[in-house]
Amino acid sequence: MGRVVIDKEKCKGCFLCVDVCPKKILKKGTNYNSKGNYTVYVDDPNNECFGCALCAKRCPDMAITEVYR
Amino acid sequence: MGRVVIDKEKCKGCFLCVDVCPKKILKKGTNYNSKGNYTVYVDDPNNECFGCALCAKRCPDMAITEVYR
Amino acid sequence: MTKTAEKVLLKGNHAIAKAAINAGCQCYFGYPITPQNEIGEFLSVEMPARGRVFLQAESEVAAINMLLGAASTGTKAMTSSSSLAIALMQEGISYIAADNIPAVVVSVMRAGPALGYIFPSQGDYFQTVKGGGNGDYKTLTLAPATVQEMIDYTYKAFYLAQKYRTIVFLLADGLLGQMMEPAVLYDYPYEEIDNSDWALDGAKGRPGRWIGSIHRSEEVLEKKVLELFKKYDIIKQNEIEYKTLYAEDAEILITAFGSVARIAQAAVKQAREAGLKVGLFRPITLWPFPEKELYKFATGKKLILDIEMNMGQMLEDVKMSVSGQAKVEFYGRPAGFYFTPEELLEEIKKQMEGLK
Amino acid sequence: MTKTAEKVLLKGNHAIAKAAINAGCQCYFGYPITPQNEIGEFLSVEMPARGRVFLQAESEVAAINMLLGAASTGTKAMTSSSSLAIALMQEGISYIAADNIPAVVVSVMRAGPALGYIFPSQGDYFQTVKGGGNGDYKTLTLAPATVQEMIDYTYKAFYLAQKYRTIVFLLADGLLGQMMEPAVLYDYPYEEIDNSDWALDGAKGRPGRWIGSIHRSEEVLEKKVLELFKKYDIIKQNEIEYKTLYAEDAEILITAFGSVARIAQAAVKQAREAGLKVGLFRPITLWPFPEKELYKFATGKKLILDIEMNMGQMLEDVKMSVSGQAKVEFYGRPAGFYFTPEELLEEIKKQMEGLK
Amino acid sequence: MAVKESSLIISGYGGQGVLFIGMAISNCAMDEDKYVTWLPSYGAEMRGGTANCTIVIANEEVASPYQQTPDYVIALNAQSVEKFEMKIKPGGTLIVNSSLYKGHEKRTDINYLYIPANEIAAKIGEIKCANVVMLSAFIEKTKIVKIESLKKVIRNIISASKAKLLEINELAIQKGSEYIKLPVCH
Amino acid sequence: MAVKESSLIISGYGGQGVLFIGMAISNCAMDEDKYVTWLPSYGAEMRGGTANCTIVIANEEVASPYQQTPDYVIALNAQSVEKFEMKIKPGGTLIVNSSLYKGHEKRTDINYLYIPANEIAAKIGEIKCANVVMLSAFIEKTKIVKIESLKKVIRNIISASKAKLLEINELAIQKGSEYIKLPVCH
Amino acid sequence: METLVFQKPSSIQKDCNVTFCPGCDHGVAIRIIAELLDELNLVEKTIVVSSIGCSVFLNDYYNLDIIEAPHGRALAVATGVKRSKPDKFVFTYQGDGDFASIGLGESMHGLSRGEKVTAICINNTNYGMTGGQMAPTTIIGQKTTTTINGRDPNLQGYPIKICEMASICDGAAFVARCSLDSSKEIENTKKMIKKAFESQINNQGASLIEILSTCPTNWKLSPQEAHKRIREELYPVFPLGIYKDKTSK
Amino acid sequence: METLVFQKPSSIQKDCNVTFCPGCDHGVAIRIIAELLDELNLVEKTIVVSSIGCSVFLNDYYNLDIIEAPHGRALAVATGVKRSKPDKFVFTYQGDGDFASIGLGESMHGLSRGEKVTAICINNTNYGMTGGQMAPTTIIGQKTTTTINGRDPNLQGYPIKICEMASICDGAAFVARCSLDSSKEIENTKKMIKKAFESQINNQGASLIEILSTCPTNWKLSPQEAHKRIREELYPVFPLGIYKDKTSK
Ligand SMILES: Cc1ncc(C[n+]2csc(CCOP(=O)(O)OP(=O)(O)O)c2C)c(N)n1
Ligand SMILES: Cc1ncc(C[n+]2csc(CCOP(=O)(O)OP(=O)(O)O)c2C)c(N)n1
Ligand code: SF4
Ligand code: SF4
Ligand code: SF4
Ligand code: SF4
Ligand code: SF4
Ligand code: SF4
Ligand SMILES: [Mg+2]
Ligand SMILES: [Mg+2]
Repeated sequence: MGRVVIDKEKCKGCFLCVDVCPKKILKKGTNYNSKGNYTVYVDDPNNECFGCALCAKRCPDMAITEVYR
Repeated sequence: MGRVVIDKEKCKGCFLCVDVCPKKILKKGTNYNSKGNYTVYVDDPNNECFGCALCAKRCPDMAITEVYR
Repeated sequence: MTKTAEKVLLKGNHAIAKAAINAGCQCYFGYPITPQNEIGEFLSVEMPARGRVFLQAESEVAAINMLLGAASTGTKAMTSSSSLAIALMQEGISYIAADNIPAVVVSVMRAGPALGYIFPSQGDYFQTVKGGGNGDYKTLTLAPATVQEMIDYTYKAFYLAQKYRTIVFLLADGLLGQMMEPAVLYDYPYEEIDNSDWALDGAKGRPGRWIGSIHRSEEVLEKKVLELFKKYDIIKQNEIEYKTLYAEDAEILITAFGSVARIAQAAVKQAREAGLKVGLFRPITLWPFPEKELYKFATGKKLILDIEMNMGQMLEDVKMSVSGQAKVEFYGRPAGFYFTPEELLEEIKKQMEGLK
Repeated sequence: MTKTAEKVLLKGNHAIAKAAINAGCQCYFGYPITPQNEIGEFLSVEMPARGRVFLQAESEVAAINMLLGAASTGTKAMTSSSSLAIALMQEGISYIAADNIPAVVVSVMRAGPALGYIFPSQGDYFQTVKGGGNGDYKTLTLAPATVQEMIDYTYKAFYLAQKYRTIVFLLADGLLGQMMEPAVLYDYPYEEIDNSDWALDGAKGRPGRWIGSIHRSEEVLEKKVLELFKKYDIIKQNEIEYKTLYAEDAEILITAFGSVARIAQAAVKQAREAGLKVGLFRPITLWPFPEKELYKFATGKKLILDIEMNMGQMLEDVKMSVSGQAKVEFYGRPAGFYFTPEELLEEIKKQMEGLK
Repeated sequence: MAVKESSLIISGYGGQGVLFIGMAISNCAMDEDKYVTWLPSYGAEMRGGTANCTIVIANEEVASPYQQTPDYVIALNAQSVEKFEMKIKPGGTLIVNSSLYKGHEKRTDINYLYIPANEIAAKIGEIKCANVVMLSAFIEKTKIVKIESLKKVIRNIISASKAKLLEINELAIQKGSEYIKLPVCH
Repeated sequence: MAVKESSLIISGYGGQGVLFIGMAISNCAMDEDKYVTWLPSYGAEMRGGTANCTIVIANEEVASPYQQTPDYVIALNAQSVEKFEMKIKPGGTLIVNSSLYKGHEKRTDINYLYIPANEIAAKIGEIKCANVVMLSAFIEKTKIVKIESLKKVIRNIISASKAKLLEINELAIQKGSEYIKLPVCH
Repeated sequence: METLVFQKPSSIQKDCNVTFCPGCDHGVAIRIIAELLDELNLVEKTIVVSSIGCSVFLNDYYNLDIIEAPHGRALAVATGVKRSKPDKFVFTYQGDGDFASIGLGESMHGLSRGEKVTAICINNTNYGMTGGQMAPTTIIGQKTTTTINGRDPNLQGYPIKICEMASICDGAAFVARCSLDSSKEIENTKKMIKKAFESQINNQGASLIEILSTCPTNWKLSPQEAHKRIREELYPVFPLGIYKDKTSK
Repeated sequence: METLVFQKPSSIQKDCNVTFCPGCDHGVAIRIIAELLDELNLVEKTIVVSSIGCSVFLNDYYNLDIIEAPHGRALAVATGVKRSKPDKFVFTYQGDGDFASIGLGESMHGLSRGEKVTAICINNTNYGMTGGQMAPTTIIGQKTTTTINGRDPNLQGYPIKICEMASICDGAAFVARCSLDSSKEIENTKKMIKKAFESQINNQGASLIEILSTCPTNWKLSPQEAHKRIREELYPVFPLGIYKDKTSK
């Protein structure tokens, strides 16, 4: 049981987090944030996230600001 | 049978040549040249020099200008 | 000068690079720095394509010394850089000057001091014209104001370098380097200078030559410096260049160089249209500075208004030249803010008020 | 200033080193170069003996940057060098200036340009006073003329550096560095300046501090430069220093700095003995140059005769200051030949002839 | 003859071809024997993802290629509108890519011209031509240079080998200028 | 008060203690509240094996520590004579270590003073004291400073621990000055 | 109940805005350093020496005392800082161009002198900030804006091997090369930096961590492709590993 | 009949006056280089790059084309010379301070780039010309005018190992350390320089010969004692030998 907090304004849409998530619950978004970047979003209907924080540790922009378990 | 030509004005009296001569025929002089340096001289009464040129190759001042054999 | 070729839209940095190629520059050494990277990037393609040398040095210190080495063989060579990185070249520049080696250094100024930023600026007038290397030497300095002049004065820089066996600076700024403007890239118009009497090429059939600056006797060293300055006197006599606009009958004479001169020129025109007697004196050779010429034009004026993109650097040469013949005022901003002609016109009007 | 200690025969370079120690200099970084090696050699023994830092850098580029690092922590620190090696420090100097870091640089001039030789010279006035680093900045410059003044102005250099958070040059030459003269090594007479509001010491219980020169916005960068120049204005108001001798009623006013000033002083005395109305104006702060003061003294004079051990460098500041109020002539030799008072007297007489 | 100078800033995100159309209109001006300068934003500034260039066209040598208060701004994306809307000279015009900006007009002393450039470009099958659409519309509107010049310039730039690309760009010019000619958009 | 300045160059080969006696006489002058400067030849120049220093003693601040035409030259070896003989001011004096120089006088407008310093020093058992012998003779001859000052200075420089060395130096001073007092050497 | 297992390190600015290009590894390096400062309790005694390159804006990220070193001079500046304040913790953060091109002299001398500082060198095999020119670390065949046909050893010579050269320096206590191309390597990089930091804390000498890092913008690759390039093209030329370790001795 | 078995090489100045101190090995290095120029028939195509140090007056000895490089920049100057005149033969003659202290960056980069030039570095473990200060090569414990108690690694760090570092540079074709302390080593040094020169002639890359050499004046030793010091104190720290040889490949 985990949860991630994403600051979309900081997300630059590199989608590196998408690749590392073992549960494949991070998805490439198609919306821009105010800076004109596509952003990532969480799609975790089954609560699969287990707070491994791999995504946060991969994110170069510190856009995944918190991970809970 | 050899012979060395020493330019005493160039000799600085380091006496490195004295040490390398296998025949020990180069001697430390006690006279100054015009630059105030003691100089080396040849003392070869028995014509022992055999022109090995070790002295000339050791001399840092190119003061032994020619060696004949 | 024959201008045979067509007008094309050219970027200032590319204009320099292309002109250098036309001028027969055989070797380029440089280290990346904004806002002049296009020069190196362009030459990294075009020089090898012509069997010439482009070499990215490990630093500006290395670049200026590579230039010293290449130019010492009589090869036309240049480097280009900017501001803080030119600072690192000062020792090498002093050597090139002392050694009477012809070499071209392109300086595309950015805003300082220190790292500052990549905005255009004119903050390196002192650095270029007054030196910063050690000892008594001078750097012939040409300050273009348009992309066309980037070509014209790159050519001239190579020519004067060879002619006087001296270091020549082409002093531009980020604005001139980055902008595009129509310009004509004509052929190199100057004669080639024979350098077989001094260049190093292996002492074949002649005694060895030594190019160096150390001289153990006061007599010899003094003689060398005096000879250097004799050369500088000849350069002063022959090579001073400047432009004026409405300078004769002006009441207020503006002094400005490089990119600021073109803005000043527009302001002067606007002023004239508004019926104000304003003129422009634009030094093109910053060293030798048109000291006597400015003195002449300044005499009798109500005011000399020096305008620079810095805190007042050429100002000192202006003051020295004017030598009390007129009041001298300064208007300048140091970091990337370009004046508008309107802003300058405002300032002119303000100054005119002040005169009453 | 309390001068409690005894007179001793002191070498100029040692005077600087000893004064630096008394002034509380905690870190010295330097690279060998004649004619200032005694400073480093002395400190290599005395600094570690006091638990302070002596470090021979791998180059002058490294030395100036070590100085930048050490001084950024609020530590009193200095480097010393000469001419061509100072040239290598120009980038670092621009950084120190831009960063408002207090630091002392001792420059013991030798003859240039380039390698030149180890003879004394004043060929680095431009290098020191006009910069050579990039952008708009100034270097407070003190020019001693005696071994005693090497002490006095080393103290002052440390004080002013701290007081204004600025780079201060002590500009000497091989003559002053190598000579011995009786001098009094009194205690450091200035107050200590608190630097806890800016120095880096690990952000303990406070937000982090950043010392840097990059500013990505024109607005911020311009503001920084304008602030720098506000500081420079205050320095100009407070710290200009100069000396005169018979300057009021002189017909000919000699200008000279550093070691040449002492010779000029003797020449002036001889001239007065010979009934000639000659005076001396000696700037001690080369930047800020005593511009207004010289203007005042120059006004009404028949001639200003500037004398330097170079091809005419301070000359430009003299001309600018005199601003047409009097004729300005120059007498100088570039490389190691020291004038005699008699020689100068000859020149003065010649100039007086010329005035008739 | 009085100096007549028009200044234009073209702005968008990297990849929208901002510098390209800037050079295109500069070339037009040159071909028409006008004085012209083109100045890009450069260096690390570009890393933000936006790019812009300033074009000044005049009947005498251009005073300053750098302009803080342009007569015209062509804004290819929303950020560009935000960056430049307030800087336009009173009486000037902001040309907006209305496909990417839906905001409100903040000024009353400038003109607004909306071009749904992305849609137009998409219609002709090449979204990348939105820039040329914008430029053509701007030229048609202001007549700063001739639309014929633009066609010639584009023809020169895009070499013969890329016939397809040329065709599409020519179409973009046509559509862009047509859009202006339509009564609806005025 | 008129400026009175005397200049002296002391020259010899490295190891003869040229700089040392230069400092000694400078200290004497200082102790007598005179103005004095001492300037060595320095740097790579020294590598040639010769060394020299220039001392200027005056009743006002010394103008220039550097002197091309000194009043006095103390030449400790032959090369020094050659180097400086022609540079001495007319009316000046060349003090020659006659143990090491046998040449002819080249000028008639200066005075020559010959001191067989090596021999004198050898006699007191320490050839290295030739320098002090020369200096003492010079001082005795010119009275530029007091011979008493020299004794004091030497005593201060050579620390107590080196009693033997001090003794021999004092002897050298005595012998040097005595030599001048002898009628023969004038 | 939820537990917080990941958060921003304490020395990262409150509203830190990372301005590197999307997917650039610089940001990861900056974060793990900050985490280590927390873990080793160094935050309040650290003085950072920033350098000139894409990392010049460190002060945008770190809430720490920072001094900006001129291009290439970070180890000289760090030397000055550490010698004047031996009780502080000092690290540099530099690009490969900064460290190994213009700064090679300062870098190798700093290591040879055994300055008690840690150098972090982000090796992205080009000059990122100035637009992707050749760096000393550009590998043979690599295309940059000044080697458009790929680096040719006959014209531009061979890449500098940073760790290999650094390990020759007797003053260096710990030298390692690592990478940020995968989660595993990020973990390992953090371990290596930790060892380097500890060697400084224990006064064992100088330390250097070279980090293979992406520059998607100038490599003209997606962040994902860029990581692949590190594994496929850079690993063979710049093998990962510990090049010197005097810490246990 | 007598045959001339030794004479001054042709490129030595007619009335050459060697101005090094008595017994200084600099003079020997200069002579054997001149001999090799004769042997390899290079005299009329050579451009020498002199440097700043006791060897600055090369033009007093050589009747060759010579350019004086600023302190430490010999390899940069040589690069300029060779790149502009690839058909000439170019060597530098530098001190250890020049090559490895202020010039370390230029030296290592010149080698890494594989410039077709030969660097001769005279390592006398101190700054001869300026009066015997510590050099980057000063060994631990050695007394100099700036390390009067002997070099202390805790204060002044460790000596730079020139050949060891140079051999890391992929552009270097031949790197060797030799000595002039005996007739045998003089012979060997000449052989090594010859190999280096040949590698340049064959366009194989950069070459470096480091020569352990005496400074009797500043070491305060007789020339004889100085040679002994090389054998006893320097050999262990700076082992002689070929450090890199790509010439046969
Ligand atoms: C003396 C000097 N020369 C050149 C520059 C221009 N410059 C800024 S960053 C940089 C290169 C940065 O490359 P690197 O160190 O590899 O860092 P990266 O941007 O790749 O992270 C250069 C050459 C400068 N600022 N100062
Ligand atoms: C930029 C610069 N810094 C310092 C000097 C002073 N300097 C002259 S020679 C020298 C050192 C020479 O040592 P090395 O290279 O080892 O040669 P050596 O004299 O020992 O043969 C130095 C520091 C200089 N000439 N230029
Ligand atoms: S790694 Fe970070 S910046 Fe990249 S997509 Fe994920 S949250 Fe956004
Ligand atoms: S914490 Fe782990 S599981 Fe949850 S989103 Fe991130 S990577 Fe996926
Ligand atoms: S080696 Fe040469 S200089 Fe030394 S003593 Fe022999 S001849 Fe004289
Ligand atoms: S040639 Fe040989 S034998 Fe003859 S003197 Fe020289 S060393 Fe002795
Ligand atoms: S240019 Fe390269 S190194 Fe710099 S921020 Fe962008 S991706 Fe990162
Ligand atoms: S100082 Fe040393 S290296 Fe220089 S010439 Fe004298 S002995 Fe040789
Ligand atoms: Mg990089
Ligand atoms: Mg050496």
